[in-house]
Amino acid sequence: MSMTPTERPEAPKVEPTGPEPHLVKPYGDAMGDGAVQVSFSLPVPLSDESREAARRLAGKMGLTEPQVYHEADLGHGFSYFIVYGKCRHTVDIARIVVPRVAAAPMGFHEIDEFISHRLGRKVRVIGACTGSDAHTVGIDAIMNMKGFAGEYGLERYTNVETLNLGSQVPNDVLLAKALEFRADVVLVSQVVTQKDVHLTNLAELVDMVEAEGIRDRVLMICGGPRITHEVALELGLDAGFGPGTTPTRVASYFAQELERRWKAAGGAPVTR
Amino acid sequence: MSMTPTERPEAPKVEPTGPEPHLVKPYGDAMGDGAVQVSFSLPVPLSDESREAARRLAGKMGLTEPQVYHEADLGHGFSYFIVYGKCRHTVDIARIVVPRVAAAPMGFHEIDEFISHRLGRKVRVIGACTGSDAHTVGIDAIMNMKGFAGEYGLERYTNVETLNLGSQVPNDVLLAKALEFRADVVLVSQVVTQKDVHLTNLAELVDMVEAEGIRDRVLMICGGPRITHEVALELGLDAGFGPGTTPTRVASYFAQELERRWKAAGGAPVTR
Amino acid sequence: MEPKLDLDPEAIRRCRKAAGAVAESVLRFASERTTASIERATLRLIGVEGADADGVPLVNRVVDCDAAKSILPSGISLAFGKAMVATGLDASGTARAVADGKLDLGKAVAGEDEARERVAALARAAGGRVAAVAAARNAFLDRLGEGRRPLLYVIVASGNIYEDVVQAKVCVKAGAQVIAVIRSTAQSLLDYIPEGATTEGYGGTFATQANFRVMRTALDEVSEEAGRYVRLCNYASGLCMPEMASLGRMERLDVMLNDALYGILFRDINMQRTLTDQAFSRLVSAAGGIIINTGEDNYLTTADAREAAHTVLASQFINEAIALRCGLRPWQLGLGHAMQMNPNDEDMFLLEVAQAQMAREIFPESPLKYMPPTKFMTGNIFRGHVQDALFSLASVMTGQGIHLLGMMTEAMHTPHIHDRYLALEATRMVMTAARNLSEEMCWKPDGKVRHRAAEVLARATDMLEQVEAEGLFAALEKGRFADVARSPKGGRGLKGVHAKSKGYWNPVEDVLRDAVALPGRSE
Amino acid sequence: MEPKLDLDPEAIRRCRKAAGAVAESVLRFASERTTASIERATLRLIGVEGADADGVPLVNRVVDCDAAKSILPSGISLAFGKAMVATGLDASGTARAVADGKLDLGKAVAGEDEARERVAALARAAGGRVAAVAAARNAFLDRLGEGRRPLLYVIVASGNIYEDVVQAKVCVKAGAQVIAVIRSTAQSLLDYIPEGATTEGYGGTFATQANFRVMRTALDEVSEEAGRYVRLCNYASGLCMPEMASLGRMERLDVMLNDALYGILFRDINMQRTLTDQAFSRLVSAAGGIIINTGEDNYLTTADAREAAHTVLASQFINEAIALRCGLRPWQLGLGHAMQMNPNDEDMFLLEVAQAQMAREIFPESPLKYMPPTKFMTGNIFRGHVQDALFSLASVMTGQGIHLLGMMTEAMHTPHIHDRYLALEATRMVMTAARNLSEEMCWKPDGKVRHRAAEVLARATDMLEQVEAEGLFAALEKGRFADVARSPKGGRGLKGVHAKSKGYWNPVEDVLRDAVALPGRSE
Ligand code: B12
Ligand code: B12
Ligand SMILES: Cc1ncc(COP(=O)(O)O)c(C=O)c1O
Ligand SMILES: Cc1ncc(COP(=O)(O)O)c(C=O)c1O
Repeated sequence: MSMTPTERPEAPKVEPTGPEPHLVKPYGDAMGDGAVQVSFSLPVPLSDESREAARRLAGKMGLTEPQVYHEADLGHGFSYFIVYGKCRHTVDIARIVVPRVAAAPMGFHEIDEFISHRLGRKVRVIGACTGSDAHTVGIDAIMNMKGFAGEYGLERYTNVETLNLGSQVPNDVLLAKALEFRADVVLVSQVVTQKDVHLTNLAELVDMVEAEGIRDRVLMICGGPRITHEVALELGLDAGFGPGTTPTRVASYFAQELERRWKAAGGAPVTR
Repeated sequence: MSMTPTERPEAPKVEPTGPEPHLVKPYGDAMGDGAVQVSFSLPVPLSDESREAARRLAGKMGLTEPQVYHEADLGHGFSYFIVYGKCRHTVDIARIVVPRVAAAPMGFHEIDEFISHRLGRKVRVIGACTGSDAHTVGIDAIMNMKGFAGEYGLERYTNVETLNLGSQVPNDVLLAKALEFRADVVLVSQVVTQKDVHLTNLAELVDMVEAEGIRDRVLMICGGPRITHEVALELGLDAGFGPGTTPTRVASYFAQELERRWKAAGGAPVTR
Repeated sequence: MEPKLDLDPEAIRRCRKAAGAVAESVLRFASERTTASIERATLRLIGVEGADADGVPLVNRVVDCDAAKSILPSGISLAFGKAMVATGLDASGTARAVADGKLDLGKAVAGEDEARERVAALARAAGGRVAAVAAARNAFLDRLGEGRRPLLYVIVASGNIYEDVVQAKVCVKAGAQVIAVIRSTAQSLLDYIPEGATTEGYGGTFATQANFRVMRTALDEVSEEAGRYVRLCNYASGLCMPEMASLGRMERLDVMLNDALYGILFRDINMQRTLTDQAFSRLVSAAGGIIINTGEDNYLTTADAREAAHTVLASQFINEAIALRCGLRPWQLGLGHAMQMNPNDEDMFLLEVAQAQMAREIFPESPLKYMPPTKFMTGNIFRGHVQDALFSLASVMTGQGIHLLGMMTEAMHTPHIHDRYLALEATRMVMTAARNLSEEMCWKPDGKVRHRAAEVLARATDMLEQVEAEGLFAALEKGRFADVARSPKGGRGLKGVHAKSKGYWNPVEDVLRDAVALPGRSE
Repeated sequence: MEPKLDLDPEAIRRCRKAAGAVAESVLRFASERTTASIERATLRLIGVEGADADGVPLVNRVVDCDAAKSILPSGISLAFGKAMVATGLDASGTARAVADGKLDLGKAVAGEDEARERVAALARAAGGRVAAVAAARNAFLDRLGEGRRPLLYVIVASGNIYEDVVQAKVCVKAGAQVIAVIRSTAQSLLDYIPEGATTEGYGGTFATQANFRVMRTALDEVSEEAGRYVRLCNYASGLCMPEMASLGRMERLDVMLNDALYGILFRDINMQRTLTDQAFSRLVSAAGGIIINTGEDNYLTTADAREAAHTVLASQFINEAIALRCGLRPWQLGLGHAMQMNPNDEDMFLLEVAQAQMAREIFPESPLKYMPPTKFMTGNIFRGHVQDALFSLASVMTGQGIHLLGMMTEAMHTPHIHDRYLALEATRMVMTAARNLSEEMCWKPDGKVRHRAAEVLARATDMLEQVEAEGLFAALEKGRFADVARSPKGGRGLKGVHAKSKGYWNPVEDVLRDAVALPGRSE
């Protein structure tokens, strides 16, 4: 009945997923319960049978005790289901290694100074939203003066020279402009991802840059809501940035990576 | 350019899931795309690795191209994910047979007349919400005068005598009252389903009724939001009714089923 | 908040008058009785803790012993005092001696004065300890505050108190300001309080003293992290209502659901029992600075929200009248109401807002407890999430005090960890986006909203005057609330009610009444 | 709807005056020019259909032929008329002859009068056919109605027109009143309209005449089933804007997105080209009874909704002024605006409602097209569903005319079949529950809502007077709209613009102008 916290019982910690804590499994309100919510439509009218089909489908997904909590007749031969169940699967999180953009985060001023002290000259950055993609908000967030999420964009850096080509830029135009601008860094934004057009687009650009023989002279960076660093590497770019990226993250990366490369090459490539 | 509908091209029908239309698969916006939405929490903090774990988990569920669209750090070692992917699995809907309550639907007056003409005496129905379950709205919807969804409840039928025991009725009390009331039909409602308490409860009741030797004299019907006819049959009851059940559906069933049984037995059991 | 509905003050006055008469009569009835649980609560408050080898609490062993039958009408205190004197042990030790059969309570013949003095001293000490608990809460509140109103209230109900702790912490991170631990299904029908920290419950977690402590400790910890005091809520209801209130008070619970009408209507607890228990329980909470929540919101699960809205208001008036007379102050009255109309009804949002605004204006100093849609929630979690959003908007638009979070999975299960996160996130978003909506808008004279409020108030007035005339018991028998009828002798727990004998003595009650400036009752 | 904001009528008058001047100047500019697409549209309207073996539309083959270069400044009509006389074929046949190289357009020397008469007759016939289309729509509307406002507008965008039909039907069952078929990404940059029914597009379905028919036929079918006329929407925008408007008019589209500013700012289409195209397009839509939707809502995806709200209003005034001068009537102006504030900003709902209500009061006869939150939608579909619910509430509270359905999956993909079902369901629920909210409430004088509206109006007034002073082209060059700057010679399509020569002749335009009671222009 006493009130001093020290006399209170220590709350034992709830153990993650039993004996092998690295085997993770969904959690609803008890360790190991596997609670998962699923929803989908089926191209069959609503009936007892289609409801059962939805249940079985969840079963095939590895959900035990699948329960159809909502069903709707969408009409014209379609039905919709919301199903809950207990996921049987586990994932061994200890075995997962995700590649990360390796760069110590720096601030606006720090980066500007880093470039002037360690790189010795201004960095030239060209950017574009390529193909038929007209979504410039992402690339602008990184490049424009006004920046994003309270950070200035690259245009505001003293030691970064920028050229933002805007939207709907064909890969060949980007390449030509990059050559003309003698870009050290190419920034490509891809927002539209229907039919994986972003992957095709980026792969094509890498091919063109390689064919031009300048792949080792430019740092190729892509970004967009569905871009990950892993995807970028797979496509042959140097780095990829996803949702919520801020200018300093990108600039920290290219500044440090250029330093590494230029050091290894014995100096910065001349610009003009 | 002409405007008369007859001259217009006939819109060809979109084929369900390719060559084998009985193999159904989720549908998002193209036949066979398998689009499925999934959400769950993992008992690990949010990180690149846990996001990847979420993706892989969806992969194990048979979703190709799993994409984590939302992630949240719930704190204290938990993370939450919303994932979309394309379900690989199909279900053969042609092979699905769902047991149905076999009774022609009848209306309020029709049932009352059916009972008086075909059964020859009033039907005695006892109802309860059993165990520790206090959710009476469901059983009341079926039994109360005022009824449900615009239909009168059983209490309003001239040829049904009712006894509604209300909530939290222990199985032994229900059995005793059923004997005393000489019930033809027992209605049991089970709403609380935590830890499958409804299944345990219903199974126990069936056992008790059998032990009492009166199983063939009473029609045992259960209902509740998580009850299906199939579950009821598995538990040894005669019928089960789920969400949205209306009084006429239940009454149509017991009237017709009692007729069948009483005919087979050569007459109604005497009531008192 | 400046009034918007131009409600009829005369109608409100009539309601308060009728409710006052109802309350007086109920409290008179209660004052003439005691119950097993009141006596057990008394023992708990003077220090009896622990259980026997079978897990039966010692307070039950004492109050259920053979001798107690004849003792209870006079109160357990004197007999127990004599036993203490006889054994020379402390309260728990004495109770254990009774439980072990080492001492027959009926045969302890120690001097009456000494026995009385002994128990009275313990009662005073208990009063002091409890005051310290309230002071500790106030210190937290002064230092950390508790964030804006409405307080966001979420439930945890995993069945395992340690799992509940994890979930509660996650809720607090997502913005929860009150954590309510829901009890295991049907605990309210138990005539004892289980002992110890528990990990098995269904539909909720057992309310035990140890569980209260585990959760309070955890919340104190996250309160510091979050920089705001997080309130803990549990239930002072069911057959152990007075004991629950007492434990809650001792373990620094901040909010307790406490409403005899809920037990009567929805748990089929005997009305004599629980109304008597409630009088004692509210007294316990009053001095403890506990906010009570009442259960009128539940009426609309069995009755129709359009038709029966006035019964909610009438019940709020009755609950207010009883509570004030038990020493609770207006800021402690979390009067319940709920948003339970069919969301597909035209203008239902307007009618719901009318009700919420009306309650707000009638009980301006009380932190109304606003309950989300539950009845019309379905397995369609997406639609449900939007129903809850409308509810959040209604809440912030009408200045509610305690906002129960609606869960999109309401029709399915007690919430999963992310259900609460999503609910808190959406609620905070809606409330932020419309934070000052109420300041900005007015309701047109002669519009549906004002008409609805006036109509509900008028019907509540009629109903209350009828209840005053027939008495609360008769009204309950006629099914006036929640469409449920209960008889005075029906339900559970009647046998635990005892008419007080002349010499009834309960020093704990005296201390409690004194603390809230009500006149003493014993002797 | 009775006004609630007490807006300054003088400010509104000044806005209309400035916008009028801007419109006059833009239309004067346009009247002095023609474009490849205007001439192609003219050919389509007089009956040229079909494509060559490579799928290049015959209208493109005609307008792009070597001889056309020198012909276009005078308009294609006369030369084409001569060719028709020369070949003796119908319009399509003649065009095919040109395409096949069987006839050199520059060398057709038939009598001018006969040629003019021939084309003028076709133009008059086209006018008649088009009037019949409008009459057919009105017959549907008279017979079936179209349900309450706001009209619920949903998109289909599967890329496959047949799949779109299925999805559209499902939408109609769920309550959709307008079906918009989104175009395949970047179709607006194509300087021709693909031919035939198509099943491959991404991010949308190609807009083709055949696709228009397929969908209109299907919607007529479900309109009968649903007992209400379902409108069809597509885009009269991009490099083929005038042709799209013409096809839309012929195939009984009911709503068309049509806004040169959108193309300039978001598609980098040359401003001279698209503003010239727009003048013709709006004329086409005017007599066709088509509702146009403008694209100011898009500004707030690149500019900040708090800061740039007045640019939306200013643009609405300009669009209104241009549209009215092209013969459109107020009921045909679906002026765009959007709910695009950060939902976590305090009182953002109030500011959004202020904007929506203000637009409603300033353009009382126009069916404002209200765009849901898109910018602040994330992969969190649950939160997004609630953002959309707030939007629906704002919409019904402020009497919007066309309500674009927000989709919880906005940040992810063009909608899945159930995304729309869920969106329609939730929207209908919110709108039903709060149907008469607007009738019931008022905004306090001196409150944030009225202040916000007044401030936005004042800033729009300043902006419009500035645009009037500097001219629209200069304003666009300075990035005054949407934070995007465009130059008069930049962007796509400039080479398709031709200064009209003295003898420019376009009998179709004359018929169109006549139909909407504007003076003719040719000769
Ligand atoms: C704004 C918007 C538009 C505006 C674009 C205006 C403009 N100038 O950008 C307008 C209205 C013009 C528009 C049009 C269309 N849109 Co749009 N649009 C959006 C919307 C609402 C927001 C996008 C956005 O601005 N996000 C904010 C920015 C800051 O985020 P971000 O792009 O992810 O950028 C961040 C990171 O990804 C990263 N990043 C991005 N690029 C780069 C590059 C580098 C190098 C680096 C380092 C980092 C980086 O950093 C940024 C900052 O953190 C989205 C829906 C949504 N809520 O996401 C749809 C959306 C992107 N649009 C879509 C579509 C389909 C279209 C259309 C094609 C539709 C059509 N058929 O007509 C049209 C045509 C445009 C075209 N061809 O591209 C789809 C795409 C579907 C898909 N996955 O493919 C979406 C998801 C909507 C939907 N559900 O259908 N759209
Ligand atoms: C109303 C309600 C209450 C009311 C009940 C009042 C009363 N007298 O019934 C009150 C407030 C008292 C209450 C309390 C509790 N409730 Co409650 N409650 C609900 C709620 C909101 C609605 C249930 C309802 O009335 N549905 C409407 C009726 C008409 O539907 P129905 O029951 O499905 O009945 C239909 C069919 O199923 C069928 N049917 C039903 N029974 C029968 C029987 C027969 C024979 C036949 C033929 C047909 C039939 O026909 C009916 C008409 O179509 C649900 C949430 C929800 N929205 O579903 C939670 C819910 C059922 N409650 C729940 C819980 C946990 C509780 C508590 C146990 C919480 C606690 N720990 O204290 C308490 C205690 C009560 C107890 N021990 O049972 C959970 C159950 C979780 C689970 N799956 O196990 C739910 C799902 C809420 C949640 N998400 O946590 N509750
Ligand atoms: C007022 C009130 N008391 C108690 C309860 C909980 O029930 P029990 O006491 O049966 O656990 C509720 C549940 O909603 C309630 O509203
Ligand atoms: C006014 C307007 N026009 C056109 C479009 C569509 O773009 P496009 O013409 O590029 O297909 C939009 C898209 O939102 C729009 O708002």
